[in-house]
Parts: sequence; C-alpha cells; structure tokens
Amino acid sequence: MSAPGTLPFCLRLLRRQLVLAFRRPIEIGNPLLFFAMVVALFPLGLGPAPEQLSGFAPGILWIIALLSNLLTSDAVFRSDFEDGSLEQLLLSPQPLFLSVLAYIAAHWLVTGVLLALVSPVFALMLNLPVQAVGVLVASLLLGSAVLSLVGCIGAALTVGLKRGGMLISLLILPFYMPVLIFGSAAVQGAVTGVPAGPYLAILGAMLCLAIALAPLAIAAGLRISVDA
Amino acid sequence: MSAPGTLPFCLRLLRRQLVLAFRRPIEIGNPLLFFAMVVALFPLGLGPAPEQLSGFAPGILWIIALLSNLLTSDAVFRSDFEDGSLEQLLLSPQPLFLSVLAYIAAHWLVTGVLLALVSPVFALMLNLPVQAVGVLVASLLLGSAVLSLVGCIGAALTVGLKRGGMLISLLILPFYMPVLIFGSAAVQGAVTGVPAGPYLAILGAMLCLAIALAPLAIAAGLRISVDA
Amino acid sequence: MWTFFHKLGSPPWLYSISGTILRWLLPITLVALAAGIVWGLLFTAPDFRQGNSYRIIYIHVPAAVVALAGYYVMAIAGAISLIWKMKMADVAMKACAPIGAALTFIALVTGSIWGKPTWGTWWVWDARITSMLILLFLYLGVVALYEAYDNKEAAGKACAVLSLVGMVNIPIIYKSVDWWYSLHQPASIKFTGESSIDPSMLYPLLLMISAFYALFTCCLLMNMRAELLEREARTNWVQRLAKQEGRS
Amino acid sequence: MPDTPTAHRPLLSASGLSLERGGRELFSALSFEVLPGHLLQIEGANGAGKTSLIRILAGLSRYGFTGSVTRHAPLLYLGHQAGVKALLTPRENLAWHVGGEGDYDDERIRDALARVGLYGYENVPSHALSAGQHRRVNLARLYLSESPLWLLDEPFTAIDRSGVLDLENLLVEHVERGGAVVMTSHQALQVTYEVRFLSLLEGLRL
Amino acid sequence: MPDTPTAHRPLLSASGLSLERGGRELFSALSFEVLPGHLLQIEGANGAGKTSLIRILAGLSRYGFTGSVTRHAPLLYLGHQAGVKALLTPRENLAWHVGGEGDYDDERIRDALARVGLYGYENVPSHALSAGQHRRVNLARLYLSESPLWLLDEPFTAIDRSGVLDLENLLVEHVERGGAVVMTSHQALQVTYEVRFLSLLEGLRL
Amino acid sequence: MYFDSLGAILHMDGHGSYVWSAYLITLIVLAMLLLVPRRRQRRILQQLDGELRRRQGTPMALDEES
Ligand code: HEM
Ligand SMILES: Nc1ncnc2c1ncn2[C@@H]1O[C@H](COP(=O)(O)OP(=O)(O)OP(=O)(O)O)[C@@H](O)[C@H]1O
Ligand SMILES: Nc1ncnc2c1ncn2[C@@H]1O[C@H](COP(=O)(O)OP(=O)(O)OP(=O)(O)O)[C@@H](O)[C@H]1O
Ligand SMILES: [Mg+2]
Ligand SMILES: [Mg+2]
Repeated sequence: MSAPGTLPFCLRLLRRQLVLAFRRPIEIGNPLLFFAMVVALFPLGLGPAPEQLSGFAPGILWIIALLSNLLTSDAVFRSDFEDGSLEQLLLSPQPLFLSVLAYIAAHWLVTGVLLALVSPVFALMLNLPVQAVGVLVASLLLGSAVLSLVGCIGAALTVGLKRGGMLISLLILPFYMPVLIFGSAAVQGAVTGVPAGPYLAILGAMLCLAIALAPLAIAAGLRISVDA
Repeated sequence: MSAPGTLPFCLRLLRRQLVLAFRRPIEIGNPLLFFAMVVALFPLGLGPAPEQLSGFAPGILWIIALLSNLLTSDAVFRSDFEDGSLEQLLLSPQPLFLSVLAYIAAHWLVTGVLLALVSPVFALMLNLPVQAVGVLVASLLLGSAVLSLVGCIGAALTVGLKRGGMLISLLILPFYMPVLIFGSAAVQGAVTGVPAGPYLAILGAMLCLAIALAPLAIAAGLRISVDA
Repeated sequence: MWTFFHKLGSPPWLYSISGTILRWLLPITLVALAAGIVWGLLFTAPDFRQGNSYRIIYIHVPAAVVALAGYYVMAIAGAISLIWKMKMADVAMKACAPIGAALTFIALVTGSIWGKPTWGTWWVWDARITSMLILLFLYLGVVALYEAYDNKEAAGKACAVLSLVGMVNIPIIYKSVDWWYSLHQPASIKFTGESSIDPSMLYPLLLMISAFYALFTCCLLMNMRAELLEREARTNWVQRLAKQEGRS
Repeated sequence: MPDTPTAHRPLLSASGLSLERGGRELFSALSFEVLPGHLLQIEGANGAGKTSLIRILAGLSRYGFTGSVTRHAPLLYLGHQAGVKALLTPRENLAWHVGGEGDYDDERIRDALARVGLYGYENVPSHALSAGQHRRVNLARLYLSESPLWLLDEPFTAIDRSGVLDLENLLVEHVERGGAVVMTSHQALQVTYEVRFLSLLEGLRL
Repeated sequence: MPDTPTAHRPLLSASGLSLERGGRELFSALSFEVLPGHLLQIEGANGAGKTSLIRILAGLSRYGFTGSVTRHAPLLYLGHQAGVKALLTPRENLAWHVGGEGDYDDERIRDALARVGLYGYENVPSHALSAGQHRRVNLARLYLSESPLWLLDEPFTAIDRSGVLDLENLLVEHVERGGAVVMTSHQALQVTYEVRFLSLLEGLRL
Repeated sequence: MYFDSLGAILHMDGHGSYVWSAYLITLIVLAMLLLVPRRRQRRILQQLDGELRRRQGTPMALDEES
C-alpha cells in the first residue's frame, strides 16, 4: 500500500464533499429554496409590474445567485475545522493546492451549478425574455465558479474564528462585485440584443486568474487558521 | 442562595446572548457594514439610475432586512445545541417560554433594531424621499420583531436535525411574506403620501400574535430537537 | 543595503528612528495642514460655477488621493511580510488599515456634503464614488479581520493574505465599476471642474495633498510604534522603556 | 429548599425501563431507586447504553423507551458536551449559565473556579483554555450547585490525576451530606465509600 | 517506503523548544529525539502544555514558539478532536479520509473497524454511535496506517477498559516493529515495555 | 483674504454650513487619527510599568532580545 495518487485523492475528496452535502438535503435545498423564495420576494417587495420586473430580472437573478453563494461559502471548511479533519488535511502528504480545489469544486457543483441549472425556471417567473436564458445559464456557470473560489478565500481566513459568519461577508463582498457587474451585464446585453461573448470572455478570464491564485491564498489561509 | 427570579434570569440570558454577539467592540460594526455592502449590490446589479432606485428603495431595504433575518435566525440556537448548553436550558427550573423570549430579543436587537436604526443612511443612499424615512424605521422595528419570532420557530425545529430539515424551512418561509408585504407597503405608502398608520397597526397586531404564540412553538421545538 | 533591511527588521531600531522622524515631521505636517486650510478657506477666490462650496475640494481631493495610495502601501507591506517573512512589514500593514479607512471616510463624507449643494442630492451611484465606497469596505475588512484574531501574529499573516488578494483585485474592481457606470450612463449628472482647475486653486490644493501624505506617514509611524510596543511587551527594551516612560 | 429529602424518600426512581436502539436491546425491565447517600456508578462497555440511560433519567429523552422515571428533587446533569461557551470567560460562563439554578455572587464563582484549579483563569476567554481546563469550567458548577441529585456522564474525561482525586472527594462529600450521585465512568472510583454499581449488561448489581 | 528508518536515525528531533502562552512559560529549552522503538509519554497536569507541544511536533503550530523541530518520517497525528464526520458512516470516514495516506481496500477497512470493536457498525451513520464508538472510528486509522511515527493526544479518552488494553497492545506492537509513539495521557500505561516520560514541569526525565 | 467680514466667512453665500461642517468633520477625524495611537502607546507603557512593579518581588523573566 502506498500513498494514493493526487488525482484519485482529489476525486475522493470531491466525492466525500458531495456525499456530505447530499446527506444533508437541507444544505443542498437551501440555496435553491433561498433562490426561489427571494425571487418570490422581489415582486412582493418591489411591486409586481411585469415590464419593470423583466427589465431588472438579470440584476435580480444575479444578486440572488451572489447572495446564495455568500451564505454557503462560510460553511465550506467550518465543519472540517471543528471536528479536526482540517488538521488532518494539512498533515496529509498530498498537495494542499489541489485538495483545496476539490473542496471548491464541490461547493461550486452544489451551489453554482445547481442554481445555474434551475435558473431558467426563475428567469421565466421574472419574465426574462427567452433569448437571454442561455446567456443567463452560461454566465451563472462561469461567474459562480469565480464566486466559489473567492468565497473560499474568505472561508479559509475566517474558519478559525469563533464568530466567522458576518466577517466573511465583509471580506469577500467587495471581490464579488466585479463578477456581479459583468454577469448581470451579460444577461442585460442578451436581453437588449448585444452579443454576450465579450462579457462571458471577461468572466472566463476572471475564472482563470482566480483558479491560479485563489488556491494559494486559501492554502495559506487554512494554515494560518489551524495555527491560531 | 435560591433560584434567581425569572426576570433577572431572562435579563442575564439576554446579556449573555448580546455579549456572545458583540464580544469585541468591532463586531457591532459588522452587521452594519454587511447591510451597507448588500445595499451597494443593488445599484451594481440593477444600474445606478437614481429615480428607479428610489422607486425600489422601500422594497430593497425590506428585502435586505428579511434576508438578514433569515440568514441569522438559523444560528440562534445552533451553537448552544452543539456545545450542550441547550440541554442545560431545558433542565433549568425557569419557564422556557420566557427564556426563549430572551434569545429572540437578543436576535432582534442585533439584527432588526440595528438595521432599523441605520436604515436612514441607506435610505438616503438609495434616494428614498425624506418623508418616508420615519415610517421606514418604524415598520422595520415592528416587522423585524415578527421576523425574529417566526424565524426562531424554524431554528428551534431544525436545530437538532442532521438531515432533512427542508420541509420545516418551507413551512416557515410563507410566514415571512405577509410581513414583507405590509412592511414595504407602509413605506411605499409614505412615499406616495398615503398615511402609514393602518399598515403599522397591522404589523403591530402580527407582533402581538407572534409574541403570544411563537415562544410556545419554540419551546416545544427545542424539547423535540434535544430529544432526537 | 542589507544592513539597512536588517535594521528595519529590528524593532528597537525602528522604534527609535521613527521617534526621531516624528519629532520633525509631525510639527511640519501640522503647520502645512493649518496653512493649507487657511489658504484654501479664506484666501482663494470662489469657483465661478460652484461658488464657495468648492472649498471642500481642499480636503476632499487630498483625502481621496491619499486613501487610494494608502491601499497600495498596505498591500505592498503585506506582500513583503508574506514573501520575505519580515515581521515589521506586518506591523506596517496593520497600521495602514485604520488610517486608510479614516481618509476614505473623510473623502466620502466631504464628497457627499459637497454633493448636496452641487447636485442637490447627498449620494449618487457614480463610478468614482462607488469605487471609493468599495475601497472603504476593503479597508474595513482588513481592520475587522485583524481585530477578530486573538493571536496577533496570525492576524498579521491573515491580513497580509487578504491585502495581497486585494491588490490583485483592486484594478479589476476599478475597471469594472468604471465600465459599469459608462454602460448605464445616467446623463443627468456629471463631474464638474475636472480639468478647469485654475493655478490659484491648484497651489493650495497641492499643498494640502502633500500635507495629507505627510499626515499619513506620521499616523503610520505612530500606529506602528504602538503596535510594536504591544507585540514586544515581553522583551527587554520595551520593559526598560516602560520603566522610564510608563510612570509619567 | 422547602422539601429536604429524608433518608428514605428516593430522589429518583425508575421502574421497568427498557430501551432498544439500532435494533439492539440496550437494557430491559430496569427498576431501581436512588436514595440520599447513594453513589451509583453505571458500568458498561462503549455503546452499552450508559449515556442513553442517564439522559432518560434526566428527562432529556422522553420518547423511544418504555418504563417510567420519577424525579423527586432538583437535579444537576453534566453530559458528554462541556456546555462551556468558547467566547465567554469561565466567570461569565458560570455567572450567566443557562441552567439558571442560582444567583451566584462573584465571590462564590471565583471560589468555585479556584477549587477546580482555574485560579487566575477567571477572565481568560474559554477557547484559550486547554481541553481539561475547558471541562473543569463545567465541573465548577458542582461546587456551586445545591441540587441534591447529580447525574454525571463521564465527568473525569480529560481531567488529570489530581483533578480526579478532588472530584472523587467532592462526590463523597456530596453523598455524605445527603445528596446522591449517578455517574458513568470507565475508570474505577478510588473512594472509601460504598459505591453501588449498575452494570448494563447484567441488570442491576446491588 | 523508500527510506526505512534505521534504529539510530531519529524519526523526530526537537531542539531548544520554548513556548509561552498567556504570559506563562509552558516549557523552555526542551531538546529531545524520538528514535525508532521509543514509546514516549508526555506528562503534565491540565494546562501544562502537552497538546501545545504535540501540535508543534506535528507541525500544526508554526508561530509563537522558539526552537526547531525536524521530522524525518511520515507521521500520524490524532488530536483531541475525533476528526470523524457525523454524517458519514465509519467505513466512509476511513475510506475517504482527508489524511490521504493510503489507498485502503474495503477488506482492510472492515478489518480495522472490527479490531476497534465496531464490527457490525460499519454502515451506521457516525452520529448514531456512542461517544466511545465515535472515537474508536478514528483509532481504526492506527490499524491502517503505515507511518512510523505516531503522535497521539489522549487516545484513551472515552474508551472503555478493554479498548484501552487493545490500544496499549497495539502501541507496543508498533514500537516493537520499529515505529515510535509520542503520546499524552492522564492514565498510566499498563505495558511491559519501557515507557519514556517527558514531564512538562521538570524538563526531560529519562 | 477673500472675505471681508466674519459673517461672510461663516455664511459663504449660503454654502457655509456645508463647507464648515465638512471641515469640522475632517478635523475631528484627523485629530482622532493622531490622538488614538498616542493614547494607546501611553496606555501600553503605563500598564507594562504597573505590571513590572507588581512583579517586583518575584524574579523577572526577561528574555534576551535578538
Ligand atoms: C460621496 C461623494 C464623493 C466621493 C466618494 C468622491 C470621490 C473622489 C475621489 C476618489 C477623487 C479623487 C480621484 C482621483 O484622484 O483620481 C475625487 C476627486 C474630485 N472630486 Fe470627488 N467624490 C465625491 C463627491 C464629489 C462632489 C459632489 C464633487 C463636486 C461637485 C466632487 C468633485 C471632485 C473634484 C473636483 C475632484 C478632483 C478632480 C480630479 O482629480 O479629477 N466630488 N473625488
Ligand atoms: N441517535 C441514535 N440513533 C440510533 N442509535 C443510537 C443513537 N445514539 C446512540 N445509539 C446507539 O445506542 C447505543 C448506546 O449509546 P450510548 O451513547 O448510550 O452508549 P454509552 O454506553 O454511553 O457508550 P460510551 O461509553 O461510548 O459513551 C450505541 O450502540 C449506539 O450505537
Ligand atoms: N489559543 C490559546 N491562546 C492562549 N493560550 C492558550 C491557547 N490555547 C491554550 N492556551 C494555554 O496554554 C496552556 C497549555 O494548553 P494545552 O492545551 O497545551 O494544555 P494540555 O497540557 O494539553 O492540557 P490538557 O491536559 O487539559 O489537555 C494552557 O494553560 C492554556 O490556557
Ligand atoms: Mg456515553
Ligand atoms: Mg491537551
């Protein structure tokens, strides 16, 4: 028996995180439910005039996606920190950069991808024109990956703190803002007929940058948190 | 030495919860900063046009209040459950109805009241007309108390669950909606010059009902959760 | 060169040299600040479009400029602390955050006070204003993170990571906010007085900008000194200092 | 307290307790009384059902078992979890304890903390305590409490040798004063007092 | 493993370790080596600094102490927290362990679980286990691991008497095979093997 | 001097309240920026001195600085 290869190990971690998520349907359901509920709140709070709503649908959908990412990213490392698994991860002979990517991937699959897949339903509820739905899904897929990466930086830096919940939002919301701007602009563009390619390309560029840098920051953050 | 009176005991609980929320002076700022950031998300997502924003300001502010309540109410009993304090609370010779009210009051002070007090600043940033600010604060104060009471029912019922609490959140959410409707309608009314008194009266009536019933449900929920 | 860096890493040396610097710089700064304020408030002619309200420029612009520069100082200090593991860079980084936050706050508040007579509203979601608001969030995030940690050494490291991430992100944030604003273009409001600045207004403005830079340096050094004392409380030199100065 | 327990009035009586968990019968038809002066140790291997039994006795488990438990006196329960808030100091943890049994003045709390070896740690945030110190904060409640019936689930966990000695002395003092203790532990008690055993695999042994 | 440790090459060496916490010096100028075959028990009262020391040895604490630690072999660290996910079954907990030391097949995991007394509990969610069973899941890693150096922080917590016996035998087996164990415990080890002690208040003894 | 009377300085053609409040707020914040670290430094030294005097009976554990 030897140490497992890095790829099998990361896949195993990914599987573990997904099983943990799906064993707890409330945590899976939460983002979706949250999404559905907040979509319902907007007409209630803003007044249901349909033409106005459809004008704001891209922004509303993106804000909700962002918030639901924000809420869940706090928990990515917390339970592992509390039950001692995180220490074991840091001591493992596997490269932390990649194992951290497995955590992020799981988080992205469970929040971002899931949301992107169900977002057409909500888009229709908000009267988003049909031609923009494809761009909505694509921009959510790309953008939520960036959000997950950035959110996990905040999670790693605050996981050792006794009261991390609010603080993490303060740290990462400013970094979420560019994603929100380009994401909602892409959808807005699709509504008005502007080609969405450039926007999606910018989101893709952000994603590449984040994939290259965020795991470094996360690994550093985790080491600091376990130490403190 | 005898068992403390119920009122001193509840005040002590309230103090404990407040200290737990604001252990360090800097932590008082965190919820405020969080609100500020979420307020800033809306122009970034929806576009900066001032007249549109001012039309949506009541709805946006109320949705933020509701969200921040929703996000934080889950945690009201969780840490006490996890470290065993909740068992001790159930075994205490004090009436659970009232001790639960102390928990709720602390939650309300930390989220609802704080938000209500700073909401004028955010209202100005969203260009809400000045004459509506008073009604905004009053409606947030009343409404967020109802939200806290209802949210804690959900928290009590789900705190012990390792899996499958989604149904209960689904049951709780609809109770938030009337509060949102009347709350934002009150502010919207004040903007357009309709007297806000009746709306506030309805919110007050909801509050009375919730104060009378919610603690019963919460106490029962806590007993079930600790048992499971 | 190396000896200089080596000395920089030594707390007692830093403490004493910063004391010397402060003894000269602080009075100069205060005089420059007072002179600039009096000049700007009383001795310049009003702007032909905005009248006297434009006098706010003498605090608004310096605060905004220095606040922006401060973030880079902070992030570079953070990078040094992470890469070269220099403890004093940590201290400098931590000391930057509250000053930067205060200056950003001043820029926002004076800007919004200026906005009321000029635009008739306290707040607009203009690109520059919005990015200034985000800068405030960034600063406050660093302050809050630092305060949240008990172990100040770990806090310093965590903040260094955060400010480095911030340094990568700031250009992205700025560009995206700029672009966001130009996309929506609510043409009703425009910044006035951009390039039409008159030399008689420029000189006091330059004086104030320099004074704010100097002030930033002074505050930075003072914060660093306090931080040094707290971190090094168990060492000989601090305890000797405490015996000399603590009794007063 | 208005009703001081007399030597023959049980503080707690259980009759016909049976519990099945995960398809396995943990105990059945268990009946016993806890009288003042009893020091009862529940024995059993890991997973024998000691915690489940003690939670039933405390009234925290109310469903899923058959039989009945009657409690005739206020009780103090210390479980597996320490019930100590990491963000509060030991002093605050005791002063603001959610158990709400008593109004303790600062003097008494300081004294209780000193007796569990936390002198000087009164105002340190609890998350900066070691594992044993963390549990000792909770044990300080034993010095404050006036409840005659103590239900203790593995109170010696993470406590060092001298701490175990102190705790054993405290338990003996308590039962000698007319209180009663029901406890679980994997270590044998080293006391000069009659310890009764309830062995979960063989039913009641004295 | 490519480099099997020879009897004279230390698995771990610490030199000049000093730590101060909360204004109190926990240990200072502590230097020692752990050679293959060593069974080292760190002794000290609650709050003496055992956990802090063992975390420094493991490399989890990197700031705040002076001195240096060199690790020459893969290590296995079991801390105060069980590191067992309540939502996963014991089998899953071991198969998907984040430690990533080995590729264990199902057979070996079953065997390890059986050896810690969890036969039949392989597929029960871990939150339905008793406190001792929960910790035993983590101890099963000792049967799987091939790391020569074990750092164990109070491994006997919540384990019953027969479990402690098994564990002691395992530790002896491990050191006899050429491994080394550094552990803390408030109980004395009942083994027929030379136990070295590191007493935190008096510096290195033996 | 641009203005000719104190009243004019305060009034500034109706913009006085804006200008003066902006300057006032700025000065308050700047003063705090300067005073807070000063006070913190003094407090640390005083506390430390008190601590040292309290410990005077016991031998002091001073570690050597590097
Ligand atoms: C809350 C509101 C405001 C904020 C946050 C704000 C922010 C800023 C910032 C960051 C700068 C420096 C830009 C740079 O150096 O690149 C600046 C410069 C300036 N601001 Fe503001 N500002 C605000 C309101 C106003 C108002 C209402 C006016 C006047 C009508 C104004 C006039 C100016 C002028 C004239 C400059 C200097 C011109 C230049 O350097 O381009 N600002 N402001
Ligand atoms: N929530 C639960 N659901 C199903 N079974 C459970 C649950 N909790 C415990 N059990 C089972 O009940 C049995 C007894 O558990 P209990 O915690 O009472 O044991 P214990 O005697 O206290 O053991 P330990 O010495 O390890 O603390 C165990 O076999 C356990 O698997
Ligand atoms: N995060 C922390 N901040 C400050 N002091 C701490 C921190 N953690 C522990 N300490 C202090 O360090 C000392 C040693 O703690 P440690 O956990 O190493 O003790 P231990 O020997 O393992 O005790 P136990 O037997 O109770 O587990 C304790 O006095 C504790 O108060
Ligand atoms: Mg048990
Ligand atoms: Mg320990």
